[in-house]
Amino acid sequence: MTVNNDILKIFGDYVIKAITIDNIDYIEVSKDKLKETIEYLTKEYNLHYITSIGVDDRPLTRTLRVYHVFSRVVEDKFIVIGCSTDPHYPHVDSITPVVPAANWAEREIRDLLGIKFRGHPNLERLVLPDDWPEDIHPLRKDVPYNLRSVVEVKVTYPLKRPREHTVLPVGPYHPLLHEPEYFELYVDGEKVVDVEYRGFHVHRGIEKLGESRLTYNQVPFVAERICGICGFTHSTCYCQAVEKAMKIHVPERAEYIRSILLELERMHSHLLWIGVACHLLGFDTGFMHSWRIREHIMRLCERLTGNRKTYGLNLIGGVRRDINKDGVKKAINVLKMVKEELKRFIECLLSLKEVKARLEGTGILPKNDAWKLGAVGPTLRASGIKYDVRANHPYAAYKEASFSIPVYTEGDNLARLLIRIDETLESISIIEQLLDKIPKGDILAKDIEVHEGKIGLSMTEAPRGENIHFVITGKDNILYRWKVRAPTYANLPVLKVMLKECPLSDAPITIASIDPCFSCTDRVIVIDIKNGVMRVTSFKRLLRCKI
Amino acid sequence: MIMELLSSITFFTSTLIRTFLTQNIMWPTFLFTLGILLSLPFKREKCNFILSLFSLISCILIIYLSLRVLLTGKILYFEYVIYRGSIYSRIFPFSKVSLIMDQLSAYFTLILGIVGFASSLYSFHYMTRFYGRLSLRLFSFLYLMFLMSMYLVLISNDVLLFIVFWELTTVSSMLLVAYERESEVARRASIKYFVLANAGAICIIMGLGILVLLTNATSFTEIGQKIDIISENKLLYYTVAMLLTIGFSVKAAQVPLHSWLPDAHPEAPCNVSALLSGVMIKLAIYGLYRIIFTVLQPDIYWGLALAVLGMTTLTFGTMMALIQTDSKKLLAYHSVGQMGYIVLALGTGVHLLAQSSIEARTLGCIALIASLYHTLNHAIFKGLLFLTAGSVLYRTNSRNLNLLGGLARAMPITFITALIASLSISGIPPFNGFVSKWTIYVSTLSTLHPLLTLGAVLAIFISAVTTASFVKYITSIFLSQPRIEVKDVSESPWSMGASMIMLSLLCILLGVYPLAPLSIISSVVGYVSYINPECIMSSIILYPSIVLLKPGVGITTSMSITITALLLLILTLTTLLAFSFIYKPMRITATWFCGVLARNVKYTAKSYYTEFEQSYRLMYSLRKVLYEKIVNPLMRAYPTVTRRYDKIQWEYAFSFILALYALSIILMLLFIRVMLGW
Amino acid sequence: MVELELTLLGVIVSLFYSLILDGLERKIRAKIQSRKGPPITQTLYDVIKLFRKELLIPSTAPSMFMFAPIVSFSMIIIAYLILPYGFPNPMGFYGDLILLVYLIVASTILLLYGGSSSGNPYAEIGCSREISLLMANELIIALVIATIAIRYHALSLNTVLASLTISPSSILIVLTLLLYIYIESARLPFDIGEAEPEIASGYLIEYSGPLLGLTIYTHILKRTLLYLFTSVVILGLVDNIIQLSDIISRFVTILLFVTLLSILYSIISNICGRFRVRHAVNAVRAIIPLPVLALILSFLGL
Amino acid sequence: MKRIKILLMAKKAGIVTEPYPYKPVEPPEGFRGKPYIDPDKCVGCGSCASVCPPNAIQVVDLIDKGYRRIELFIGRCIFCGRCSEICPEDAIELTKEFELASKSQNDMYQVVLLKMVKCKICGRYFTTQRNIEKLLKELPKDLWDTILVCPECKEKSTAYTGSYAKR
Repeated sequence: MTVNNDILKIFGDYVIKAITIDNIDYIEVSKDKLKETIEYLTKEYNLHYITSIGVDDRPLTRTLRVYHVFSRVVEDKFIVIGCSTDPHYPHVDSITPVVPAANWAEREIRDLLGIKFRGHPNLERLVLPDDWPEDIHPLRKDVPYNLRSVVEVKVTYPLKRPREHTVLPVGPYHPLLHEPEYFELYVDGEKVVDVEYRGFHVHRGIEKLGESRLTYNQVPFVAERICGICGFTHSTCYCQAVEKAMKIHVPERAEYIRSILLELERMHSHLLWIGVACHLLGFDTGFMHSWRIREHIMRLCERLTGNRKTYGLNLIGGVRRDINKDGVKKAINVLKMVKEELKRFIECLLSLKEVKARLEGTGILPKNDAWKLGAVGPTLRASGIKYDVRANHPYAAYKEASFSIPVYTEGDNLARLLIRIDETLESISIIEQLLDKIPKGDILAKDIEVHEGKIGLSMTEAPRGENIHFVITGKDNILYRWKVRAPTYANLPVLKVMLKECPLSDAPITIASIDPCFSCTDRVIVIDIKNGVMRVTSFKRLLRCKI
Repeated sequence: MIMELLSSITFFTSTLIRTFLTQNIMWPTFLFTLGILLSLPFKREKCNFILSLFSLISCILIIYLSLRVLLTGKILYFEYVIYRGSIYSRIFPFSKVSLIMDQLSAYFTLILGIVGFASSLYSFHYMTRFYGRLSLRLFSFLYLMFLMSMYLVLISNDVLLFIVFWELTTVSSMLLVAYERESEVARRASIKYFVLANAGAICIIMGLGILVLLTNATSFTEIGQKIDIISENKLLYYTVAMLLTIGFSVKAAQVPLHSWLPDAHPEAPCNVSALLSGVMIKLAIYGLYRIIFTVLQPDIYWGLALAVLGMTTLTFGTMMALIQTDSKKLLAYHSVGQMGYIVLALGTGVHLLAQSSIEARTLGCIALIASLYHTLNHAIFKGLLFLTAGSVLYRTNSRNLNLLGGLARAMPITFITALIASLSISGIPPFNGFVSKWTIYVSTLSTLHPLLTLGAVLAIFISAVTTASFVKYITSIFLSQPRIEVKDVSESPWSMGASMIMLSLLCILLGVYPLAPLSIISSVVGYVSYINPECIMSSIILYPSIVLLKPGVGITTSMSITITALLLLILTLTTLLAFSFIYKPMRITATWFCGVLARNVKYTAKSYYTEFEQSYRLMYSLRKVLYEKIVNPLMRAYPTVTRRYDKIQWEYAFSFILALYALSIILMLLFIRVMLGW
Repeated sequence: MVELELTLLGVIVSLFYSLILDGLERKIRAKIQSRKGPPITQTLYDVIKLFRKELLIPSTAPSMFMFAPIVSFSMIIIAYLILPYGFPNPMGFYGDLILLVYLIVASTILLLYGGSSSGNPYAEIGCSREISLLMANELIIALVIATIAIRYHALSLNTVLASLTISPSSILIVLTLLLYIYIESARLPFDIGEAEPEIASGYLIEYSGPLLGLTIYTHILKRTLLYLFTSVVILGLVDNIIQLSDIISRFVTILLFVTLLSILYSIISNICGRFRVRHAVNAVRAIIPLPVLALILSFLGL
Repeated sequence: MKRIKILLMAKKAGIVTEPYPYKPVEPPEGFRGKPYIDPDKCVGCGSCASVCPPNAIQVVDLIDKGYRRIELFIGRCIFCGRCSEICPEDAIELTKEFELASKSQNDMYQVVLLKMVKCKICGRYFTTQRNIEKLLKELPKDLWDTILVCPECKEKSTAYTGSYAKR
């Protein structure tokens, strides 16, 4: 309550609504006072910017609403500051000058909802493809979800290009990362001087899909396919958001099963990344061995959930499949074997002098840059800031398990590698604790009824960082608004800082050090553009994620 | 008084014409002067046409004369006594003028002829770029004067004539360097070149002066006969040797004194800079040969000193060339490097010929063959490289490697000839660079002498550095994506193309069939080292298996380079044919930029070898030390002075040099008086 | 002239054996990475498949893009012709040691000319990296040649084979050669020229179909050539210990040495990561004292 | 040299490549493979079609031919198993089969045709026969006459007969 009446005291007349729902302080302010309130808040309280959400509220209140979500680092509390603007003249003050991390989120809202942000440094198109018509904003309620846009002229996105340096396109199809993203490295000799990013080639419009066709219990299966590796965190996060909105009590055993599988997924995601990092550093034997160890975990998940990666377990209110007796026993000895093999592999990896020499001192992310630009997950913790959703905002069964959060201060590639190794070992101990403390009981809450207009916000710690699902429930079993903010979305702007002055041969490992998963970041269907130069097919290239 | 003066002048010119016309050694000079006189009255196109035509014909004549001397072995000799027993002879000892074209000078005139022919053919169209901007008359005067003075230097047997024409060469080349008057850099470079060249000339004058005054003879051959006075007094011998070596090494651009070349050559017009680095710096080598072999006899330590000088030049010259981003500056630094190779081989030859044993002397001859052959090769491919750089300059008007690119399709002839030249300078087997470099390594390594082996090691390493810098040169000009618009660039006119093709054919011919030129060179070496050429040739009959007359090495049958080249051709053709059968029709696609149409993706020349340069900082820091401590203070002395009196810097330069002359003559006289107690 | 036919036989055998050798190396890499790995003849299948594929030429590339690999392939074949396969090669001549080194440099340079003629910035970066390594490496082979010339007065491979004796300098020579071969054949820590993840396979980026097959085959041949050269030197040393008389057994011992070398190098290259360009050049510079010591020892006559 | 440990690790791990294409692999027992509709159990109620996230199952009434067509398109199926949970008759079961690649198009589809029953009043087909038999078994006798009437006619009839209001 303290934050609410603090705001009421200062901006009394401008505040329209200030209520708190369990741990979310929801404040609604009038349009022109938004920037001051946020400026005041970020000065007073130690806030961590999470994301901004645009909602087309015309059916209900004939306005377009913008919510900015912050989380309190000190205690498990969220602050949502929103304002509304009329649809005919959608202009809102941009908060990027105050909170640089909000840069991309505001540009996305401009693309998808057409709300212009005054004072934004570069309000260019971020998410939609280059030749998407200017006036159609997909997330507006009146736009049908299966719209095929008519293509007129091919407009190339004008990337700023300094003249004198060599431009090196690390383009959509590059062996560096097996996903379509486009970096432009400006190279001077063997040194990278500047980098430009133009991504979102596989934006698939999952949010639009969630609002129009899928029922509540069908959305988890789509959420699970947002990312090819960290699918389960997305579906758990979605279910928790709806459960929070509906105040549904999830049975104890289901929460344990969810946490166990979340940690299993974290392990196999980190092992995959360690393998890719070894490959980028030329140590292919390391790639093969780390994926060999990972195979044991994939086999274990297949046995527990019926599929190697898309577990398909989550429903609103719990889990669909139980872990039986021999499943637990099997898991324990697999984990023991994996722990011992992993220790031996890590010892070999860190004994290579030349691999370590390439990781040390490259791609340095200073502490204040990390915090200001809103880095998340291992990238943030490698720069010396101890912030982990499992500890700061505990969810599922993490309250029962005791675990330590590895933090390094150098902020270079080596720190990020060591963090991921420690986290994998930490996950093993978490799973072992949870497995022997798992209670009896049913796994799915019965008779859930969902009513309209509730707000739900939940955060989970994905292997790459925190990922947020924001949900507004709608009528006849369909969501009204569903916002997904994947961790790589927050980590990408940080790359610009890390890639400055880094040698060219280490650019790939620096780009991969934030473990980017571009399929998470992009969520619109790329329509088959027939412009003769480049045929962009609509299905997603999941080379890496197809396990 | 005036009548007497007039009569003597008319008498002098009539005898001049009567005597000169008969001697064929003088025809080229006659043609040059005629060229100058004829081109004076005319303007732009006609003047250029006459200038190029006359220099073309005279160069053909020079080639004919030198080939005749080399093949028939009959030396051309011409002596003309100006005045006998007249009152002046007491004061002025130089009473008669003697010109001689023996095998040695014939070889160098052959080089002059070839490169002169190519550059004059080139200048038919190249000079069109200066119409309107600069006066062609001045250029024709300087250009023909430059060629004539070089020719006369090579054939003058008389010491005074040698010095006079040497100075004439320096003056005319300095003015040619400063031909593009409006560029400040060109003026500054020409002055720097002029001062340094004259400093060298002074050392040469002092050395030759001592020789002349001590032996009281005025022509090289006579001094050579009466050399025993000098050679038994070791101190005098070494001072003269040191003086002459320093004097000649300035013009031969050896390391401590080479700083004028990388500034002077890029500023001159391209056909002149081809001559400059193709022929002019070879005059110094000719001077060294003349002094070492006809005047002072070769000496072991002198040879070693030359070898060490050559080693340092080739290392620093080429290392500096590696990091240049201006096309002509890069080529200029490479001239310094390659001159290092020639002086290294010369030093080895001198060192070996001074020894007594027959094997050493044969090996010495092979070393001399290597150095002479590399002089010829270097003249050809360096001249060709400057001509290609000129043709690129002619079309795109830019020398900056960072901006050029993608000219391979637009200028095919220039591209292919530049490729052949850069392959031969980096010593790729079928081309001529390889043969001469290979002989240098074989001769230096077979001496089993520590210093010379170090020279060979450095030479092999530096040849890789040369290859590297020429890959950068060719890639950044012809192969990468252009940064500046090169759409409307077309091939350069036919005359430029013809001269480039001629030189590149020569490159291939000398590489594939080296036996012909080598027999000529071995006759030159035989003449120089008083070992009959047959004995030398026997050691390289089945070239290049050198049958060392050393017991135990045994005679191995040889596979001459020619067979290697033929094999290479056959193999390439067979694989080419094999290709054409099996693969399906080709498909032309856009270059792959990972699926995106990227612009200005050229990998700039500046960023090519930054890593290598960082890792070998030691070599580059030495250069900085050398410059900061020694050369720059000297250089800085004169520009600060001249910058203040910009307009009178010419007078200042001349007065500075005249003072130096006077000083040198007084010093010389003093030195002789002290040494011999006259 | 029986040796001439035997040399040609030796050339043909080693041309095909090099493919098998590369297949063997792939097998070892698979074993180290604990996977089954393709059959020994996989490289042969790859090359044949590539020769049947379609040829793609970048629009900005001059015709040199096609001829450079062909000429560099023939350079390597000539280098094979002058190698003594255990017996004095009739094609060898005094000073062909230098010709051999120059042929290797020439074939690499021509390959790089071909690669960078495609106009792709990745190719140019790969080309500049490969040459920096080549330059640094050249100093080592120059020192080795000087040592051989000084110690054994031998500049031709045949005399090297005949006159090598066991002495401190010759052992140092063999050691340096082993290192030189490792770097020159662009093994893993030093394969910065065509580092696949960093610069998308460097100067091979634009090659496809038969040209790519030929470049891969030239690369493999160059590796086997370097192994052959070292095993000739080793055979020269071994001759002092055990006298192998007839030609066939000497040729077989050379092939044995070649296989041993290839297995050893394949194991080493699989257990290390890739150098940065600066590290690679510094590592090569760190090797220089070894051949310098050999040169000094050879001056003292040891 | 610590690098040798890499070799030891490799030796200890041995060869892990599975000879899959040449030797069949048995997936674990909980494995979710291709769903199979058992034709004789399915009553055509259509609840699986409504719950399937990617709309892989389509239920179409061919009015003119008198058949209800239940079509399962494997191409869209994500093997989540929701249909097998919802199905009242347990007609859909997830098999262990995962090798679904095939050249012919129709291998991708599984179609079940169920005869339909005409409505007594308006004479249009409205539900499958098997559904009727199931209802007959479960419901008490007095409701039987309401079973054979299609929902539209039922509405119309309730509007004025009011016969059901009492119950």
